[in-house]
Amino acid sequence: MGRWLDFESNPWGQEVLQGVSLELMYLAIGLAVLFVAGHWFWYRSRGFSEHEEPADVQGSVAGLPERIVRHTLPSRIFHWTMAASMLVLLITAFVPLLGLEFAWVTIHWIAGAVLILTIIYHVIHSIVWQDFWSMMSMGAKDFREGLGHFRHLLSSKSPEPEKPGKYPFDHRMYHWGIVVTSLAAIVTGVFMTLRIKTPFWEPNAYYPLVDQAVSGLNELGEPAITLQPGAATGLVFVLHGIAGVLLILMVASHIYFAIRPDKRWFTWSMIRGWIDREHYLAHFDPDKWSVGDGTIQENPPGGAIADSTVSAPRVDD
Amino acid sequence: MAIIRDMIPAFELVQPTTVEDALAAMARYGEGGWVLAGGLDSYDWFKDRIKRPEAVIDLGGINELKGISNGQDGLEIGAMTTLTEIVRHERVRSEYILLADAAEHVATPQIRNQGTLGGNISQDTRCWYYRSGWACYRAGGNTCYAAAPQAMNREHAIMGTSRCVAVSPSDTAPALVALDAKMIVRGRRSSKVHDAEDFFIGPATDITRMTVLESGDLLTQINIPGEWANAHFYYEKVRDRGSWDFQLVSVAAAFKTSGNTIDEARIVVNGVAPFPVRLDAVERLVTGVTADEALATEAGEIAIQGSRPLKYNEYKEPMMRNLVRRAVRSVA
Amino acid sequence: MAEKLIGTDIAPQDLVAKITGRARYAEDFRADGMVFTKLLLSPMPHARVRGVDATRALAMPGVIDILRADEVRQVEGRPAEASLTDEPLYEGQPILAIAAETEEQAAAAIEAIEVDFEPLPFVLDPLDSLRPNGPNAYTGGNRFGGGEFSELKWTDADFEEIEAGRMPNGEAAVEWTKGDIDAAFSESDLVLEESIVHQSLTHHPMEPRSSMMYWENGKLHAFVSTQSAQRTKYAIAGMLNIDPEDVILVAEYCGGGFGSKISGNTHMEVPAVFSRKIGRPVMLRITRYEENYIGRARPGFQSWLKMGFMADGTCNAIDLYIVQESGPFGAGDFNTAGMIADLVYTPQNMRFRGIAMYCNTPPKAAQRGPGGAQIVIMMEPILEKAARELGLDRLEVHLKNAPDADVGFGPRNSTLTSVFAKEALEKGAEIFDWAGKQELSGRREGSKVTGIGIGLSPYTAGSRGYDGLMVIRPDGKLYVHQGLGNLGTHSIMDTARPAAEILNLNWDQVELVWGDSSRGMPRSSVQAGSQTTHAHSRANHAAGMDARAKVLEVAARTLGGSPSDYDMDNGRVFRRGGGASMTFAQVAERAIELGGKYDGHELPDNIHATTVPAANILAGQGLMGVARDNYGGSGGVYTWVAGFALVELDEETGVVDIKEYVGVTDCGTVLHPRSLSAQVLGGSVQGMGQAMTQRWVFDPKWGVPFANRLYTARPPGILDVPLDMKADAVGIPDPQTPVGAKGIGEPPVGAGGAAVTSAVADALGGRCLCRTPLTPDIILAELEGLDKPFHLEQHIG
Amino acid sequence: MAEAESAGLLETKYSRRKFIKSVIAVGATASSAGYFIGSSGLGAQAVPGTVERLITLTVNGQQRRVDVLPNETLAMTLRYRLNLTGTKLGCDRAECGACTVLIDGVNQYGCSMLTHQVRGSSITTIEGLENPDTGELSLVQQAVLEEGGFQCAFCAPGFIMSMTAMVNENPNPTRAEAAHALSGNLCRCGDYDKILNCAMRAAELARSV
Repeated sequence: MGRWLDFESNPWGQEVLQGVSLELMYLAIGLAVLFVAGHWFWYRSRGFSEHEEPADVQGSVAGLPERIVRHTLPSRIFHWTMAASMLVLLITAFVPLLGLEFAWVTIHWIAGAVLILTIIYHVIHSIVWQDFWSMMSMGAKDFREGLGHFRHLLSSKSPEPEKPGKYPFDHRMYHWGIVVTSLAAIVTGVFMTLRIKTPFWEPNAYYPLVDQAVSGLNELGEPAITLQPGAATGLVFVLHGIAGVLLILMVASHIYFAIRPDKRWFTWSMIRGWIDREHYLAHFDPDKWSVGDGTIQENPPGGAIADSTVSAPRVDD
Repeated sequence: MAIIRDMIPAFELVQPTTVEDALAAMARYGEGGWVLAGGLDSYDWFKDRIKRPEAVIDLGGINELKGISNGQDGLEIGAMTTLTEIVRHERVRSEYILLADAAEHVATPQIRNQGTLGGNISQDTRCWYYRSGWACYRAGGNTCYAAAPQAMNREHAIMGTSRCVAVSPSDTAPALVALDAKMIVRGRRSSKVHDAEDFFIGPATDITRMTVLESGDLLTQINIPGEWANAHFYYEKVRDRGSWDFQLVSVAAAFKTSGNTIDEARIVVNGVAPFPVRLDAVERLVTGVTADEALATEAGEIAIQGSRPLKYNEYKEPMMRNLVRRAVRSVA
Repeated sequence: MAEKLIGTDIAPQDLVAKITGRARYAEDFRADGMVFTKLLLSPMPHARVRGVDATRALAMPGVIDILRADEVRQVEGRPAEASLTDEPLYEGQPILAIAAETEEQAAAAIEAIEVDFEPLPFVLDPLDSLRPNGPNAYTGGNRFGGGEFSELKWTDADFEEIEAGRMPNGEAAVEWTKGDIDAAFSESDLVLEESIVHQSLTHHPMEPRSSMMYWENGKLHAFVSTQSAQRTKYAIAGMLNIDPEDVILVAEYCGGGFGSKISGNTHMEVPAVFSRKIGRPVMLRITRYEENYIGRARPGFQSWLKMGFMADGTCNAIDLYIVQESGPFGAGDFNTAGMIADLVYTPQNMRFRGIAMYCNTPPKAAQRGPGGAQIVIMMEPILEKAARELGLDRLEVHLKNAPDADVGFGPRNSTLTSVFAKEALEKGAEIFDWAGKQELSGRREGSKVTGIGIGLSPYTAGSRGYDGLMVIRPDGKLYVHQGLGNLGTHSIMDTARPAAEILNLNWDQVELVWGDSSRGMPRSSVQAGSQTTHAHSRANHAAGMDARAKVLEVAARTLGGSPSDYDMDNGRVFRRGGGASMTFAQVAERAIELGGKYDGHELPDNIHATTVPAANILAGQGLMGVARDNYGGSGGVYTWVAGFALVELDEETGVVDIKEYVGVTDCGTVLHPRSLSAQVLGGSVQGMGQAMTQRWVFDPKWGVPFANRLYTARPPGILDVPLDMKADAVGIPDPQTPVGAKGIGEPPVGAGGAAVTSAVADALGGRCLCRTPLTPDIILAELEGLDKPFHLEQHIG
Repeated sequence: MAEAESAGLLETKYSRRKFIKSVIAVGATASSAGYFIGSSGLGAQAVPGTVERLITLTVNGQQRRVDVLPNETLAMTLRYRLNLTGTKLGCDRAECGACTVLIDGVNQYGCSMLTHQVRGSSITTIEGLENPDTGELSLVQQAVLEEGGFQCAFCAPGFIMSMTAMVNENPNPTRAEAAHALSGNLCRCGDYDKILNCAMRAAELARSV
């Protein structure tokens, strides 16, 4: 344990948790690089095609627009804003630790605030306007679908997996991962920011909820002896550190898969908002992700696109 | 593990006689090496057993780091020159009295006889939370105890803080910034020159250090450019007692004047931030203007804009304001 | 004729040793096989030691043994500090000790000890402990009486009064009244109400309280830094429960104590017990950091004052309430403060209430003028504020309220042997040129404003009933055996002068014997309460008279005739009008031959039991003069000092520069003028430090002090006091003592401090900040109208 | 991004001086690889240039052979190895002056220098002022005797060393100059007035000789 976590003595000489150690960051960076390089060579060794996968059309194209909408404009704006603030957060968190020093604290918590706003927007947007469960559901069949896909990847002998709905299993797993780690980072980050000076509040090292030290008189006026003073703060820093480090891995792998040539068609959908009909049919099961329900689609120049919303009536954002 | 004070832990002592040997020793020990100048700051750390270097590298034997010589147009002061030498140096007194004045306000005669100019500007902060060995941000921890709502922060910072609210304790630092001095820092393979103003870094940049110096860096010389020789200088230090104490607030100012018009000004205050604060806005205000009481008063007001005092150091605002006023007023 | 000794400047006999480095203080002594011990201090303000794991430490190189709290005396029945404890009551309290061959090894061993602490609730500020359901310093409560702890809390209503700046009516521990204050206040032409805070401050004598001890042939050799020698021997014996004659105390020099080393110190028990346990000499070298914890401190006051004045400046009523920060083990300052207030202002109608609150802060002890220094520093500026508001000359108002010899003060209306306070004020005003400086008061020069002020400070200065012991040896010299400590007041030398004058000896015919209990120490006063000069000029006078009588008797029995036929001078006794004579050397030889009372084999029956063993050591060594001070006298013995200060206050920085100071004392006959002025000015300098720079600072969250070194405690340096100060004495002998000399140690502290706080109030145009120390930040905040970040809290900054 | 803490008044100290210690992509691998293999500890060779322990000190004009630890302060060497207990330890932190000694005639705090730093210097302590043969006191000591200086005198050795340095440097000080020269020595008995009398008298004696 000692290698990953830093312990420090509080002013009374008691050993308390302090934060994560630098090694954890180096480990994460190392793992990210190893994962990317490893996947790249593994993928080549399995002979999968280098360039964009051909769209072997099976299902009928009848009634399907040429461009299938995958991400509406609002959700794309959300994604890229969130991505920007996430990148700024990661840079301002880890680049100083790698040696390039600059005034990172303020940028960091401001980016954090932006991230919080985008996530609030996203939660509302996903519940009201998007098919919330298509991303969040994690039932037994979802796992089977994912397992099948995974087994097929490992050895071509295994049977062709069934096609997924709008969000394949690995996407949903990844999304859950991001939700958990970034929420952890945000919650702990807010406590950490509440302890330092900002234009909105004065610094308070003993922020009431985080650190319940013996202070003779606590807020309620009676003597309070809880866990060693300073330990709660240490725990917050550890969680923030772990979440941050995990985000290095997750963001790195996410970006890697996005820029892989064979996935480029998929990545474009987060930029242009749509995928072409062939890839839709090649990779998705229309029953799970039906698009052609006849509702009027917004028509970007050069062809009709079908929005992916299924249930609620479309409301212009 | 219990805590005990006042007993220097064992260390090896290396006494190089050339800068090369010193740099070699510093490289050899890396983080485990400690560079010792006058030692007044270092012994506090050692005796409290908070810093426990594997080896102490004593610069006392390196004569090339000592003494004051004439530079091309200004002065070249070896980092190991004692403060007393500076106070008594004829040319410093005649052309750069600001530096002599600041050096004379350091602590006590005995400390000035032993303390060095290099040591005075690269000493660590004296925040009593940090110097008690508490695991605050500056010590690599996750808390600033001095910024807590009920903390004892009479001698802490009112501006330029980022989590850490400690102040720069150096008396000669503001004078050197006002004189636009250059700090020569030697590494193993490189030698860099820093403007005095950039030599001191704030907690926003690196909360664990007060200056740019890192292990492996050796401050060898401080050059005073000729540009500010014989300027109109003003130095004042406010402290509790007549000797020993660090400043509550101090001001060091250099004015190029014609009559009582200020042609150019460099005004620096210390004791109010984790680094000596150069008052750019005030300098712009007073440049090219005739100094009078009104200008002095306005200069004081502008100097303290943006300050955010803690519970016990609000007095530093009027104190700083009045010191800047007195500096500008001295030209009138 | 023998030279006049009383009233002349004679350098103390120990000065050459002091200025050549030969003087040996406790930490300068060495012994064969000496080892070092280091203390493990509590990191918490209040905790319980659940367990100590010293296995690793004891296995380290050079480590000899560990000493725990159960091996030292634990005082039962009342809160008192033990030298080691398993329930530390302040951060820094010693818990255990480790002995090792070298100090480094001992320190490394201390660090290797794992102590399992259970943190307990703590309190730093007395008002917090008085607050409804506020924390207590002890788990049992915040008061102690009748053998047990109890809890005393004030009500919310009391704290509303306090918040509103008015005097609370919370329950007090001590209360006494004189006359009828309500009636008096209704008649007053002016009533001032103030709440005043005086800080706590550590003694910080120049020499930390190191001590070294070893046992040899069943006797304990103790080398200790102490203010009083003979009484410390008995304190050590009491601590260890051994026969006092088995303690050989060596205390040649003491580097100052100011009340924190009255009879040694609590923690000298550690080397005493440890050296017995391990059978080797043990040196406990106390560092300045440790001195801040165990070195004792003056208790701070939080107080409320109501003072009534008539139009002519007479103070006719005082209502005073003091809450005292008593540390974990208590202190008596607040009681004394009440009596001193009554004495200085003679209000005729007075109510005093006081309460001492336990706090988890370093322990308190008397500090030079305990209670008296604080109360005059707090109240003199209020008296001057009244004078200013009544449009009267402040000196007149001081004079009008100062007592005369017939004063009765305090709850028991105590009386005094002599009071020449007014004479001291008048003489001081003359030297200071108070009248001439009137126009300087409030004068402005740029941002600098001048202020002048007066501080009148009385304190106890004498006691009675101690023994003198001296021997004229066959070398013809008089050896005066002093049981006093050599703490720097020079009283150990000067109190021998009466005996020398009685025997008509020159000073070079007198030898002082002190600093080693095995050389015979008579029953002596403690060197505290400024009583030594009075107590032992009388004791040595009595013993001198005894010696004189015996010299005359020996001469008569040897040369015939009756003792009254003889006289003595210059070391000779001779028949008046010429004729036969003997040298003191011959007298000594003869006394030994005669034996009996002459050479000390028979002793007077009224000397103290503890003088007898000392006399027995010296019996047969020559003619012994030994006697008890039976001169009697009624009423307390108090000395007065009137201090006058001129300060320059810079309104732009809040910095105060003390420019001039004059201190004049009524201390009866002056034995040694230079040492007298050294005490007057030295005490006044300490008062100035108390008024201007020294303080305590605690982090309220962790209960840890930060003014814990000299640099952060900030005692006054040479540049913080005037360049040349003047001291003088009224010089009227005290009628109730043969030599007329009263003590001088403590009164100057209040005078120096009060003169400066009054002068600063004057420079502020009459505004009294009612808080010390008056550091630049507090003054500037007042001038700039900043709102105060504190109200009545202690330990801020 | 405005620096919120100092509300724009102070640009934070941005130093490009040091680019990233290890390039983000490659470096991380190397350091993490290093992580996996475990840091290759440098063989701790014998280190040239560290001090030997047995040294010769020049104290009060005498050569003294003494075994000194590298981390030993001069005050401890004087008090515990050379038994010159005249130099006192009041604070061991350069905050009181009781340990003042002369190093080549300059007054410094004996507690705040390593003995190995003054190997080549001439060290003078209070015991070294009187004439070794005749025992005659120095001028400063005589002046103190005449003026009856000091009370408890724990600070006396330190003050007398500072006075000696002052008189050597400035035999004609004003009283204010003397106070400044002695402002590094603390006296808790507050005997400053008499100490200044001693200093002025010492200067007088030095001028007359």
